Parts: sequence; C-alpha cells; structure tokens
Amino acid sequence: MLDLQGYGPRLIEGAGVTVQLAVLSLLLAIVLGLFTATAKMSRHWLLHRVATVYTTLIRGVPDLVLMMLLFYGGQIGVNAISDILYDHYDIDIYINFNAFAAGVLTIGFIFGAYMGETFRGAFMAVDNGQIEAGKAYGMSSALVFRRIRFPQMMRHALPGLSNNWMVLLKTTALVSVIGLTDMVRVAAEASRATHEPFVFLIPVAVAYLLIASVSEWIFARLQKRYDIGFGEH
Amino acid sequence: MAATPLEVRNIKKRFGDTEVLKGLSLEAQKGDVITLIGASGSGKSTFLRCMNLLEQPDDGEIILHGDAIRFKHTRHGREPADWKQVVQMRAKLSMVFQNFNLWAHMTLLQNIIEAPIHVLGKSRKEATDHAHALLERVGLSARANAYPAQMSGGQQQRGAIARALAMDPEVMLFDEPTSALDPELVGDVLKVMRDLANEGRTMVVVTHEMSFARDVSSKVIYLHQGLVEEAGSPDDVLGNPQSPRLKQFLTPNY
Amino acid sequence: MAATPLEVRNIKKRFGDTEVLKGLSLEAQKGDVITLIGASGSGKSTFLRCMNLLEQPDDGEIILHGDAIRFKHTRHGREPADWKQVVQMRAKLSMVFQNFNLWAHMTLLQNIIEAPIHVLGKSRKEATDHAHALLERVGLSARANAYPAQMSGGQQQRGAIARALAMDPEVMLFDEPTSALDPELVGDVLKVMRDLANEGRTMVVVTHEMSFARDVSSKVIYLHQGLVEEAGSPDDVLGNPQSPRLKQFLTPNY
Amino acid sequence: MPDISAWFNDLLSGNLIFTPTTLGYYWDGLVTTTQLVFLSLVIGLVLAVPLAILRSSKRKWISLPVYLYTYVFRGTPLLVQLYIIYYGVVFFDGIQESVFWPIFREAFYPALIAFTLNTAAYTTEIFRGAIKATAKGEIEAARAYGMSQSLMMRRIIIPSAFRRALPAYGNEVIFMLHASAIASVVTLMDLTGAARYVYSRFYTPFEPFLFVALIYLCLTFAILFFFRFLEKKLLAHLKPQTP
Amino acid sequence: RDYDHVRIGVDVPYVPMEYRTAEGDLTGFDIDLGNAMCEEIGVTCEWIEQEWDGIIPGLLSRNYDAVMSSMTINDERRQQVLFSEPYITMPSAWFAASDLDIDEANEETLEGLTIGVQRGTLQDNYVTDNYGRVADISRYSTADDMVLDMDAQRLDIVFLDFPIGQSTLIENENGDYVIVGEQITEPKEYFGDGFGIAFRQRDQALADKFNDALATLKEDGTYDEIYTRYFGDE
Ligand SMILES: Nc1ncnc2c1ncn2[C@@H]1O[C@H](COP(=O)(O)OP(=O)(O)OP(=O)(O)O)[C@@H](O)[C@H]1O
Ligand SMILES: Nc1ncnc2c1ncn2[C@@H]1O[C@H](COP(=O)(O)OP(=O)(O)OP(=O)(O)O)[C@@H](O)[C@H]1O
Ligand SMILES: [Mg+2]
Ligand SMILES: [Mg+2]
Repeated sequence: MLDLQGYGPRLIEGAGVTVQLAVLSLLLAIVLGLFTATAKMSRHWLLHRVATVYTTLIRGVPDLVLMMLLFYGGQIGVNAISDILYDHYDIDIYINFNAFAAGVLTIGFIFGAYMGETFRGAFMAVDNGQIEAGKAYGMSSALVFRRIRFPQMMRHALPGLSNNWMVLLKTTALVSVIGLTDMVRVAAEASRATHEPFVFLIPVAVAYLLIASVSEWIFARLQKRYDIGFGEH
Repeated sequence: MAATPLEVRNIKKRFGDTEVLKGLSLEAQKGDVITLIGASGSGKSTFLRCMNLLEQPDDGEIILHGDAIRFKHTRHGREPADWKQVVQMRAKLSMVFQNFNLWAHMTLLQNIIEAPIHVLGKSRKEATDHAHALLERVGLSARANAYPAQMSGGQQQRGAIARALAMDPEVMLFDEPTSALDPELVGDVLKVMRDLANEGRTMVVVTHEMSFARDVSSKVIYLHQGLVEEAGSPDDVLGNPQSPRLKQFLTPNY
Repeated sequence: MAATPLEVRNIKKRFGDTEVLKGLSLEAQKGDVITLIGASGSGKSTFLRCMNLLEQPDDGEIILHGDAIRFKHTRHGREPADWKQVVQMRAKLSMVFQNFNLWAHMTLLQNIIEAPIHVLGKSRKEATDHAHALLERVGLSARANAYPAQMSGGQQQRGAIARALAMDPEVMLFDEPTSALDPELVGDVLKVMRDLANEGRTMVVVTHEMSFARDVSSKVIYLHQGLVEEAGSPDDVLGNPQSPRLKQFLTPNY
Repeated sequence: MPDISAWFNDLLSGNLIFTPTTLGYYWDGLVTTTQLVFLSLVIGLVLAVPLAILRSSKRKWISLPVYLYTYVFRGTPLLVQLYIIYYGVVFFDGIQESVFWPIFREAFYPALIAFTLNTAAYTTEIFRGAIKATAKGEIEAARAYGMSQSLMMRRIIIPSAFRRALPAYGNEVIFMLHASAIASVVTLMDLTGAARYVYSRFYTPFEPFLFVALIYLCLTFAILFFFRFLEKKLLAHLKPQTP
Repeated sequence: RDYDHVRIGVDVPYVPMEYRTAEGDLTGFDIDLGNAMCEEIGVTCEWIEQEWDGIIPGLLSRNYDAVMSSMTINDERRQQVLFSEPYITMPSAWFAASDLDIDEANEETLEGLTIGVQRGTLQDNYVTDNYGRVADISRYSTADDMVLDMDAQRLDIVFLDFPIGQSTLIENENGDYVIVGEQITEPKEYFGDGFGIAFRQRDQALADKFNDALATLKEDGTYDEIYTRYFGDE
C-alpha cells in the first residue's frame, strides 16, 4: 500500500483547494467571458476596443507571468492607494487579498479572455432567425438573451468550454507560486521533506486524471442536454 | 369607433446606397386581410419587417390603435426613442416567418407558452391550456412535445402560427409563410390561414400564392421597386390589372 | 489474339443482411464502351467499385488480360490474397469519381503527375510533359497550377479525367461523372468522354445521361436490384426495351 | 529638454532593474526559453506524426497505448510532469554512473523531455483529428490509382492532414511557449526565471515581470505572424477563388 | 496603528528554523521565539506561509505584518523594510560531498563547479557577485530542493546558512557531506548583522515592542531555553 507518511490528510485538503479554486475560477471566467464576448460584438467602439486589448494581451503572455504580475503588482497597486489614504487622510482601510481570493481572481481573469473568444464564436453561430423570432414576440433584449441566445449558444460553446476547463484545471497547479497550498504544493513539500517525489507526485497526477475524467463525463451530459432539439432523434 | 389597429405612413428605408422602400403606406382595419405581392426584391419583406421594427425605417410613422411609435435621431440613424414602447407594440403584432424560426431548443408546447408567460405575464397553467386549444386548432395536438427538428416543415409552420396566435395579437404579419415548404405541405398551412381570415383576424400577408390572395384578402397591394404600383380589391388588382408590369407579373401564374 | 482487358464473372456482394449484387458479369473487349444504367440503389456504383476492389466482392472473379485476382478467406470475409497484385491491377484500371476527388492540397498538375511518378515510377519530367499534353486535351492548359477548390465542377471533372488518363489505363471506369455538375458544365465533360470513346478507349461508364449512352456506347447494361435485367446494343436496350421495368425507367427521360 | 535627460538619468541611476547585468540575465533567459521551446516543439512534432498514425489505427492494441499516453499527458499539469521527470529520474539506481547522467544532471534536459512528451501528446491528438477529417473521396482516389497504404499515407493523408492541422498547431506552439514559463521551478534561468531572479534580488516584482511579459507578447506575435504566413502559403488550396 | 493581532510571514521548510511536522504542525526556532515574543507583548500571533521569493512583497502588500523567517539584515533589504534588532546571528558555510576534494572555496577551486543557492538570499547575492563568472549557479526556491539535488549529485557544492546545512546535509543519511572551509560572516555588505524580524517602514512602534520583548526574553532565560531546544548547548 502507498505510504503517504502522514501527508495523506494534507494532500486531500490540497485536492480540495485545487477543486474549489478551479471551480470558482471557472465561474468567474464564464461571467467575464460572457461580458467580453458581448463587448466584442457590441457596436460601441470603446467596449469593443477594451475587450480586444484584454483578450489579446492575456492570451499573449504566459499564465505564470500574468499570475505574478496580477498578484504582486495588483496588490502593490492597491496598497499604494491605501497608503496614500492612510498617510494623508488618516483613513485606515485595510484591503487584504487573501491568497485564495487572489488565486481565483487571477485565474478567472486570465481564462475570462479565453472564454470570451469561445463565447463569441458560439454566439455568432446562433441562427439569427431564432433571435428575430424572440424580438418579434415582444421579448426584451435581456429576455431574448436569457431564454434563447444563451441556451442555444451553450450548445456551440460547450466543446470550447470543456477544453478551457481542462487547461484551467491544470493551470491551478501554478498557484503555489503565489503562496496557495494546493495539492501540487503539498506534494512538492512532502517530497522535499521525505525525499520521495514519486510517492507524492504520482497520486497527484492520478487525482488530476480523475478530476479530468469526471468533468469529461459531466460535459458529455451537458452537451447532451443542450443538444436537445438539434440534430436527428 | 375603435381606432385603426395598424396604420403605417410613408415608410422609407435604404440599405447603403439603394433606397429599398420609397414611401409606403398601409392601413389595416379590424378584420382586414391585406396581401402584399410583388417580384423578388421589390421590398415586401423589408416593408413587413419595418412594421414591427425588426428593421428601423429611415422615415415614416407607425401607429397602433392611434398610438404612434416615437423616434429619435442618433449617430446610427433613426431609432425608436423608447424601446419599451416597441417591445409592447411587438407583443400586439405577431409575426410568422418564412423559415418558421421556432426555437430549436424548446418543444412545440414550450415554444407556444414562452412569450405568453414571459412577455404577457400569464400563468403557466393558463398559457398551457390556451396552447393546447391552439394546437388542437392547427391540428398538432399529438406533437406538443416534439422538438421542431422532429417535425415536417408544414407542421413547423402551423406550430409557428399557433405560437403567434398565443399572443392574442391585434394584427398578424406573415412573410411568405408557405414558400419554404414542399408543395404537398402548403395546403395544410393555407387552410389554417384561411380559417383565421374567415374568423375575422386582422392580417398582413406577403405571399406568392395568388389563389390565396384572390380568395381570402380584402385588399391586395402590388409593390414594385419599393413603391405601391397598384392596390385595391383582389378582383380589381388580380382580375383586372392596369399596369403592364403587374400584368406581366401575374401572367406566369395563370 | 490479345486477352480481354477486363472480365468479371458472377460478382456477388452483400451489405449486412441485404444482397446488393446477386451475381453480375461483364466483359469489356478492347475499345468497348459499356454503360451501366439503372434506378438509384440498383447497385451500379457497387458493381463498378467491385471491379477495382474498392469494395471486396463476396464471390466472383475479376480477370485482367487473362490474369485473375487471387482471393483468400479470412475472418473478415473474402479478401484479395495478394495486395500487391491488387495495387498493380488498380494502376491499370483508372476510376473517375462522381465527386471528382481531386486531392485538395495539390495543384491540378501535381494531381496528374502524382500517381505516374509514385506508382508507375515515371520520371518527373516525363510525367509532367505527359500531363501538359493531357491538360491541353481536356482544355485546361491554363489551369495547371490552380488548386481544385479554385476550379469549377466541370473543370475539376475534366482534370480528374486527365488524372485518370495519365495512368495510361487499359480500362477507364466512370461513376456518374456528370451528375454532380451544374447543367451548363455537363456538356464539356461529355465532350471529352465522347472523344475518348471515339479514339478507342475501353470504358465502363455508370451514367444517367441516356443520350450519351445511346450515342457512344457499344453495349448498355440495365441493372435492377442487383441483377442484369437487360443488356445489349444501345439501339436494342434503349430503343426497344423489353421488360416493363426498363420501359418505365426510360419513360421520364424522353 | 535638459529636464528630460536629467529625469531619464535619474531614472536609470536609481534603477537597479535595468542594468547591463540584469539585461544580460534577460538575454540569457530569452535564449534558454527559445532553445527549450524550439527543441521540444521540433522533437515533439517528429514524434507526433508516427504516433498520430498509430493512434488512427483501427486495431485497438495499436491505438490504445497511444491513447493512454496522450490521455495521461494531456490530463495532468505539465508542472507535475516536470517534477516527476526532474526529481524522478534520480531514483533509478545507478543513473549517476550511467552514460545518461550528463543528460539528466543538467536541469535543461529533464525539462526538455517533459516539454517534448507533453507537446507530442497534444500534437498527436491534433494530427489525429486532422487525419480523421481527410476526405473519404481523396483516399478512395488514392487507392483507385494503385497507391499502397504507406504511399498513400506519405503522399496524400499526411500532407493534407498537416495543412488542415496548421491553425490548431499554431495554437499549440503558443501554448508551449507559455507553458515553458514553469521551467524556472527546476532552476532553469529561462525568461521567467530571469524575472524571478531579478525580482527576488531587488524585491520589485512589477518591473521584471512586466518586462518579460512584453517579451513574451512579442514572441507570441512573432509566432502568430509566422503561422499566418504559413497558412497563407500552405492553405491556399482551401480558398476558393474565381479566376 | 495598534495591533492586537499580528500576522507573521514565514517560508517553510527551513529546518530547524521553521518547518512542519508531517501532521502539519508548524515548529522551529523562529516559530517558538516568535510565539514567545507575542505572548510577552500581549498580542495574538498568526503564522502565514509564503514562498521566499515573494516574502518581502507580501509584507509590503500587507498579507502579513511582519516577517520572521531567518531573514538576514542587510542594506538592500533595509531600503524596503524596517528591521528589529538581530535576534540571532548565523554564519553561512559551504557544504559539499566528501569526495569533492577541496579545502577552501575560492575562485580557483570553484571553477567549473555547479553551486546551489536559495534564490534571492544573501548567499545568492554573494555567490553571484563573486563566483558568477567562474561557476554555474543553480537557484532554488527552497533549501530542501537544493538538498534533493545534492543527493541527486546534480550539485557539486552549496552555500547555506550554517545551521541549516548542519541539520539538512551533515546529519542527512542519504549522502556523505562535509563543511568546506570556515564559517563565513564577512563582508558585512553581504552577510549583514544577523537575522531580524522585518516590518513595514511605518510600523516603528510595532518593531519597538518586539525589541523590548526580545530583551525581556533574553533576560529571563526563555531565549536560552528555546535556543538549546534547537541547537543544543554550545
Ligand atoms: N439587410 C439588408 N442589407 C442590404 N440589403 C438588403 C437587406 N435586406 C434586404 N435588402 C435588399 O433590399 C431589397 C428588398 O429586399 P426584400 O427582402 O424586402 O425583398 P422581397 O420583396 O421580400 O423579396 P423576396 O420575394 O425575394 O423575399 C433587395 O434588393 C434586397 O437585396
Ligand atoms: N457501404 C455500404 N453499406 C451498406 N449499404 C450500402 C453501402 N453502399 C451501398 N449500399 C447499398 O447498396 C445498394 C446499392 O447501392 P449503389 O450505391 O451501388 O447504388 P447505385 O445504383 O449506384 O445508386 P445511385 O444511382 O443512387 O448512385 C443501395 O441500397 C445502398 O443503400
Ligand atoms: Mg422576402
Ligand atoms: Mg451510384
């Protein structure tokens, strides 16, 4: 049997961190992605420009570097402001990014850019007639979005979404550099302390494969759900 | 006296450099069935789409029951001043499309109750009961839980008509409702439309079915290059055309 | 006396439960143009594809110039015993497909020289010279460096014929070579095929173009449900059909 | 005017981040990153082509092992793969005495191996998709003209699949460039490693990371540009054009 | 600002200064001393883990209020943070496998070797500036990675805080390691004035409290007791 030398509970805790981080980041990324896609399709030039710069820059720079930049840089920026407030106005607001929140924000922010592209393609694939029918029956834009565009878009977005999720899941392994104790970090720490890397890294690899397999299954179910009404029956 | 359900005046519309509608007017009194005919590209669809503002007319007025749509001018051209007003107005003008445009991710029943519940604010129960009555009427009771992709074109179009009826519209707009159908399926749809006409629905219909226009409509309008070339009772316009163009247009169909 | 270029005997083929070919034979002498006609699903394509073993017949013989293809029986059914032999045989039987199937990533010229160089082992120079002559012949000299996607259907099909000719085949097989073409483009391709027939090429052609069959072929075979229903000279088969099914098959085309 | 130059001198003199020494680190980092990414991509590509062919095989016992390989390498983080290969190799007894030791001793080679295996897995799947998408008719035509299986692979399927895979492969190249940023966790001074070093020496995170972010951005654009050029050249045949 | 709760940043593991037992309990000289000081001052302490690379930015960005993590006081760091009085002085030393046949580390003997250091430490700066031209330098995030690579024979020699090397290498059963040359404490520009607790510049008041507490603990013998716990009596 695998002897985890007492690190078992911490590894499981780390796996919990990995999953929570990944899921919350995914949610944030989806929300950001929807905004970005909408902005990119809008006729408002400023929104369009901002969204384009966002997606281009983010996709041009490695996650790890972005994480360092956003995490440290972002914090130092926030602090500069709170320092000024403290020095000059004696206002002591204390804005503390906890590492977990920072991790979620950073990963969510990065993958929002990728999601934006996925959603944009998916929105454009929705038949315009479906949307016109919604408008023609007196639906407001918001209602059309919620009841027609979104559910139909999801069908086209899911394959890309599932890809992005897999990449995102693996990206969470990088958060140890900003001080989060995910399962990779626990495994790395344990292998340093015990000098037995295989014992800890292999279970972690298996855990990732497990999560990947489960999510593949979930995505297949989702795809089936959103495919209802399309294609042959 | 009740106000006119739908009145449009002097509608103009250009796409880029070409003026597609050059000032078109139309008045639909309660119970009127107005058919729009004309060659391909004459502007029939565009005119119809301007009526419920799926296209924004560059000029002209649209008045429902004496209530005129308000416009404003923006950088992008003329636009409705109050989108709320447009949304309310569209709920009273139900459009039936050439390609049906039933929502693909919903069953037929869901398609029909969607707008009554979310736009008119009906209860689900009430909407569903009404929907079943309508399905009965268009002969689709058995297909309530089918998805559009599982139905034939004719069934889809009858479903789309039921969806339009579910809004209890003041005026129904039809854009070539049978032209995407196989010839065998056209009859069912036309029959449903004829019933609607007989029961006194106000309708504006773009069609190529001359026999339908002749039998059912109270008024026929022949469009040519964005202008009304001839208009009047079906007997006058179809039976005794004046302009050479309309004569030529009618010839191959006889 | 030279042996018969292509002889097939008693070909049988089933897909799953249905027997599609029920024992078909055919003999093509040098210079013969044999046309296969028949309703959709009668097995014409399958028969043609069995001749060069794109489908494996379940029974029957295929003999090229007196040289019979050897078969063996495996778990997966009957298979050629010697794939080398099949490859050599295919090089002598050039097929022209309904959808042309030019290789999309190569220019027309590259398409034509590909098999002569890599299958027949010709030098590039020799293959290219020959290719240019063939392109001239099918009227495509100007398009040698175009990619298939940049050519019209008719051009692609003429290119495909040039590609087939480049193999100096003993027999050419055509599977409805014009049925994927717009009507205006059909003429060019038929003209090229007529020239080939006149010059004495041995050809087996599946076609729906009755006038082509009548004018060009030396023998017409009418297939019905995997069997030869009638066969003979075009005048007999097309001009004086005996079986009621063939009569009915020919009617709408006249 | 003198104001500006004085300001600029102030900036540089008070500035520990952009000295000749640190710029040297960045340069070395750029070289390491480029080498690592380039080599792993080239080797990965060479591996991926035969793997993709095996993966497309109808025979389960051929395609399954390749599938398992791609599944594992695509399903786990590159960081974990890198750790396992870097720290793992030394647990083979006697590796230090073997001829392979000079290779595994340097951090560069374990990293190269990890990156190569990773990109080969992704590339294999990309190619497999492209091979699967080859038009049936083109394959039939090849068979009908007497091409053997291997000739057809070499002349028809691979060249046409390669072209079709180009856009997806371009993305993979960019992902690989980005993924290479983790090389610094095993002591490699790649671009990110250089930034981390400068940062941990001078405690100023913002400037070095921003600087390398810009370099990465430039590299990304260069790759995008290159692939756009390639696509224009190699995918000409897919664009219908009226003569 | 008045603190009644002080968050202290620390990089683990760094045996025996700060590390975790397998159960996950934080322990070590810094931890015990820090806790004792907090008790003396009358505040509660919370330890927050942070990799060394980001330990100063983490302080500046208020992830925690102090750093007590074997941090040597030197001028470069003084520009960024405020230090307490040194609480322990610790020399650095070279460690190598016993079969690496050198008695002293200098430009000649180090030529061509691979030297391991922890990235961003004073040892890193010292080695980089003095031997960067003649030797290869591998930089690690943690001291334990370095030990792992010493065992793997990827490194020829490492330069470390003396007690760390003592406990992780000399007492390590995986290899046979020796100290090369003398313990090193000069020049001060690199080796500074011993380990201090780092605070943000503005928190002079907090630093003063810790300084007072340190003095008290040294007087009443608590300090000596903790010292013996980790370094024995010498
Ligand atoms: N969105 C658009 N952008 C540009 N031109 C348009 C657009 N919609 C329609 N047109 C043009 O406006 C003209 C009128 O089009 P419309 O669709 O109204 O004709 P129609 O009478 O409905 O024809 P059909 O019988 O073919 O449906 C045509 O020339 C058409 O090309
Ligand atoms: N690969 C296959 N698997 C199963 N059935 C097939 C296959 N290929 C052909 N068939 C069936 O075999 C029968 C004969 O098909 P074939 O394509 O030879 O007909 P055809 O005479 O060429 O018709 P058409 O004029 O439409 O091309 C058809 O019923 C067809 O459905
Ligand atoms: Mg129209
Ligand atoms: Mg066929």
